[in-house]
Amino acid sequence: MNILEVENLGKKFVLHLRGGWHLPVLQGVAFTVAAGECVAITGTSGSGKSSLLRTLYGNYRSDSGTARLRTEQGMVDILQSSPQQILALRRHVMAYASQFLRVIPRVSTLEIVAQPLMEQGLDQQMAGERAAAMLSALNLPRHLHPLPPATFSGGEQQRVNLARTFVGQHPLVMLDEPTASLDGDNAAVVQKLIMEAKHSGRAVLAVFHDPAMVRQVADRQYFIPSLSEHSHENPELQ
Amino acid sequence: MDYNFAYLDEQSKRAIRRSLLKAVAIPGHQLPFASREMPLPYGWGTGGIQLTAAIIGKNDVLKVIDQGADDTTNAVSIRQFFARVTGVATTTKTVKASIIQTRHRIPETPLQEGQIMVYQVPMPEPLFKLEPRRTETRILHALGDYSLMYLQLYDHITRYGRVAIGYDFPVMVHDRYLMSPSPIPAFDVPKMHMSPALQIFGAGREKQLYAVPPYSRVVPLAFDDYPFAPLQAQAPCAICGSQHSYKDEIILDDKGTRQYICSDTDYCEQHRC
Amino acid sequence: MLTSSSPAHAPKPTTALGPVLIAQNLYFQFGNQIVLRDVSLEVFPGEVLAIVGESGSGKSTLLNLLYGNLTPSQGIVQAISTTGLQPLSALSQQTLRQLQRSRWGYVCQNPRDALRMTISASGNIIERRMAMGLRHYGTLRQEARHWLEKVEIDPARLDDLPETFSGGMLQRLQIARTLISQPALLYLDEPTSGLDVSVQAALLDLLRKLVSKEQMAVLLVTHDLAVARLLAQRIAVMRHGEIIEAGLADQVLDDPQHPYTQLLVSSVLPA
Amino acid sequence: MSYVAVKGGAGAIGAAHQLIAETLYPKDNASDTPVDQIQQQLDQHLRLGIDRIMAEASLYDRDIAAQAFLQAQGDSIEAVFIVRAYRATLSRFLDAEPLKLSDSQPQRHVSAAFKDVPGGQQLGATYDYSHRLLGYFLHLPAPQNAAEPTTKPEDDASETRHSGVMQLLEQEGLIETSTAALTEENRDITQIPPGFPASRAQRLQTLARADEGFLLGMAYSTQRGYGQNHPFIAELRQGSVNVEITPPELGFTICIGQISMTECQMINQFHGDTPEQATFTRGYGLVFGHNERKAIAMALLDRALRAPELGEKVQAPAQDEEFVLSHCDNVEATGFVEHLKLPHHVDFQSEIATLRALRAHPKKGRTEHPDGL
Repeated sequence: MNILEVENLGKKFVLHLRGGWHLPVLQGVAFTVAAGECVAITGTSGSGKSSLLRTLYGNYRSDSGTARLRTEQGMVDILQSSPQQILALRRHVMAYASQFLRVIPRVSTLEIVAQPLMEQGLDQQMAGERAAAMLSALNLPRHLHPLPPATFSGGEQQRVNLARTFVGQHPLVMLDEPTASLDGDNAAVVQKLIMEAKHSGRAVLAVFHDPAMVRQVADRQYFIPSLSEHSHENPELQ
Repeated sequence: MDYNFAYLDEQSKRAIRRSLLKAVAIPGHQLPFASREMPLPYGWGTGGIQLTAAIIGKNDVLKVIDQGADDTTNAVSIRQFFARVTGVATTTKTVKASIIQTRHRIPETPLQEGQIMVYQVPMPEPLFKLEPRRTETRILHALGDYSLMYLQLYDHITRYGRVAIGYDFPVMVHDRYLMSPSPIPAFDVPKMHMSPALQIFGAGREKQLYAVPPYSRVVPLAFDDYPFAPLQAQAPCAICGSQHSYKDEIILDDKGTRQYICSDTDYCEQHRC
Repeated sequence: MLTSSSPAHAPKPTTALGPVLIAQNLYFQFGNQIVLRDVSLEVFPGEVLAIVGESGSGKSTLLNLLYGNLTPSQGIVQAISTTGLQPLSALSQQTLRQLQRSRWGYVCQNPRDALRMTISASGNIIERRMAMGLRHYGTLRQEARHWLEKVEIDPARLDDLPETFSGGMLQRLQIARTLISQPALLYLDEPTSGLDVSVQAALLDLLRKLVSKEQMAVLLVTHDLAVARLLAQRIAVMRHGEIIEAGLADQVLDDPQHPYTQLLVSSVLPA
Repeated sequence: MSYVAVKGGAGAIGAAHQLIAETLYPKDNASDTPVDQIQQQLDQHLRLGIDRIMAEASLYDRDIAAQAFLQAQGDSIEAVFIVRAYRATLSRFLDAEPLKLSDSQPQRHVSAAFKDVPGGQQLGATYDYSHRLLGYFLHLPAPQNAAEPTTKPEDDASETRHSGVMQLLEQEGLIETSTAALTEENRDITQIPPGFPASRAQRLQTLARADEGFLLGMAYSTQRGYGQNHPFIAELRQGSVNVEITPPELGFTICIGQISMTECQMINQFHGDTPEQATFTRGYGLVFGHNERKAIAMALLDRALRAPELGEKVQAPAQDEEFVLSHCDNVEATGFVEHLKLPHHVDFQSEIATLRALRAHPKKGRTEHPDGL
């Protein structure tokens, strides 16, 4: 059963501040991710791996193609969804961890991680307990939970980010270089989290900077096709 | 000079009666009326006088009080005016009067069906100290938004421990309109509630009138845990000994010796043994 | 915990709730000048919609139209009132005012314009509750104290006059005074722009918490993209009286499409 | 000694009135002049005072005004009050036709905006250029040519009527066209009370009978920055004008007399969003009798009060219609201010009782309340 079906996805930037320069990023992207499966996205540097995740999460707009996501109401095309629908998908169906945690000033770590659960309707206490457990599993000691993560190290921040992404048990989890700033022990925890997600029937789509990670957790790889020279020269014909 | 019965011409009186009918139909709601210049100054009861002039007939018996008394200067002046321009009988006895024009008091003797109380009103707008603009207060009345007044009561309790309004205590009429009872002491306000008499209010300078029909609910504003609690002098009347009337405080000598006597002179006379 | 195989929590039907406010094809003209041109938007329960733009872009006029203070020259504003979705133009002044004073809230840039400066802080807070019919002094005091705490003001200041408060505290007081009626729709007009940066951050955090807790729909007008990013789920960008771009807040800020939005985003100093 | 509460008002009132009567009409050293002659002399010698009473009482009757002036011992507000009370008893028969002021024979006609105007500048009787020296007019040099009158000779009466300065500006499109149509609702503010916002017709009626001193002060404030005003007098005209009525049973217009009026047409600052739309704006003043000060003040205030209509921000007291119109009437004002002389002992007693109660139980609310404040 496919959780995500992407077809012919294309994305370009038009940089108006640079005289309307067209910068294609993705073209003809097509793959699927099934339940219980981890698909690793690979490609050369600058091939648009991060942009692909962002587009699927609704953070970037796309220019063509479809990306159908399985929901309780059936398959929903993310690329055609309204902002309200995307927010609902983010609440219940898809989670995403960027490479860097975007912190909200003054908000405690525990609150940040509990927030997705509360948005799903859990009460504050239940959400707090689950968030604390998730943080502890990612080796963030309890005395850090009440502190805002702004002052944390890069690795600690990344683990807060991952805790927030995994805690909501979303059917689709998207990870952008989740272990880039983690040491070996913590990378192993992430590996474990991914395996557990797979076992519980959830789908994982990830960009890994570490080829070993791909071998250990990914069931398949999807290599992003390179952009044709043609499209570089005349993006309007796409 | 020859004046029409009750001074005003018939057309003017009819216009006031028409406004009064409307006022009776909307208890507590202020209505504008074409207030005429009267031969008494604005602020001295021209509203009450015009209302009395509009409703008085040859068979009426008129009582006029000011501060509860029939013989204070302004009461005398107004009574003389009506005696001159109508020739109707006047009285000082509350029970005998069919129309009682008053400034600042309600008689102690309970009013009866068929009697009409005419109140002289200086400021008909109960919110004017909190919001001087009539354009704005009119909207607040239309919306029934009286939180401004409640805010004042709240502030009083917080500051003083009680609602510190001694006279002109704001009342709700028929659960709809906030109304000024005119500057009667808070002590008198309960007499308005479910009164068998018709109560009409005239403000000549402000060109507004309003009414409380017989047997209407007139409820002073209060909080559930700070109920309406009017004050009165503890001492009995030095003349008639009444414990239950509203008293004037009289300074007797240079040392400041005080004596309390009934403000309602008619009531005091009735109670003397 | 990690091995929890419990199914994903049942999605709450938040998206099924209709909008609390709909504006369709609004135009507003002042004299010969068209201040707003063909503006349409919807606001849903539980979301913050930020209207961003530079001063003079028409965003404040738009907010006034959506609040019913101004009437559009063309177009229609509909809002959920006690009788369901209704055009504002069809509401009596009385109904509109009741809507504004109970189901809606409006926090303006300068708290002095909204507060009663001669009435105690607690009196300011509980005014709406009295307007709603609460007549118990003790309960009013408790609610005033509760909301003072909620907006992080020392309850010892309960009976102080607003005049003695700092700018940030005044804004908190205005927020408490507004939110006490638990409005379904909140209008925020540049709520933090008169404040120091550090005070601003604390206030934004407070607003974010209150708004997400109460499931309010919020219309936020701001010229500050950082404020919009922090509070809003959706952003509409205004320029010359038109909405030139609208979408998910992070999408509009991270992948702006319109040349003007790109300029606006690129001119923000990095945090 | 001990005080006695004052009762028995009837006697005191009677005595008080007797005191005034004795001052007004002393019986012992009775002057030879009968009362009606004094009144005539008043009208003759204190013309402007009579004019003012008629204007503020809004009743044009020189005899009644003089009678009131005398009865009031020269207190003009008291006199206005007496005339107003008399006015309230008068029946209205008919509305006069609109006064044709531009057709009037001006005794004075001044424009500050143009050096010369249709109809010519006519100085007339004015204190404007007199030296304010006691006895000044007693010692005027004789006119150089006694045969030539000091006022400009009247032009040929059959000459076609002059168009006013305002009409000329209107023809050029430089000034807004005049508005202010009368409706049944705003016909007479003394019969139908105006509410707020008032129509311009209601405003002008209220200002025309307003206290001169109040108008003067408010108008002055607009010139000092409280409410923008950049005025020029287009025409200030004082003269007699025919009062005409059209009785329905006759079906044609007849003249029933002449009254003296002062009119001020004021030009004010531009208004309008575009250069094509920009025009001067109007302010208007019209007063019974000869009273240029009030006519000018009224025109300034009329313009200031048009702020909302012209899209200006209401910031100054003079622009605030409710403030100006609610407080400009001297009969209303004097009544309410002076009513403080009336006994208030009942309400004062309740104030005393309240204050005593407060002081006896300080801050009960804070200390005793369950929330511990």
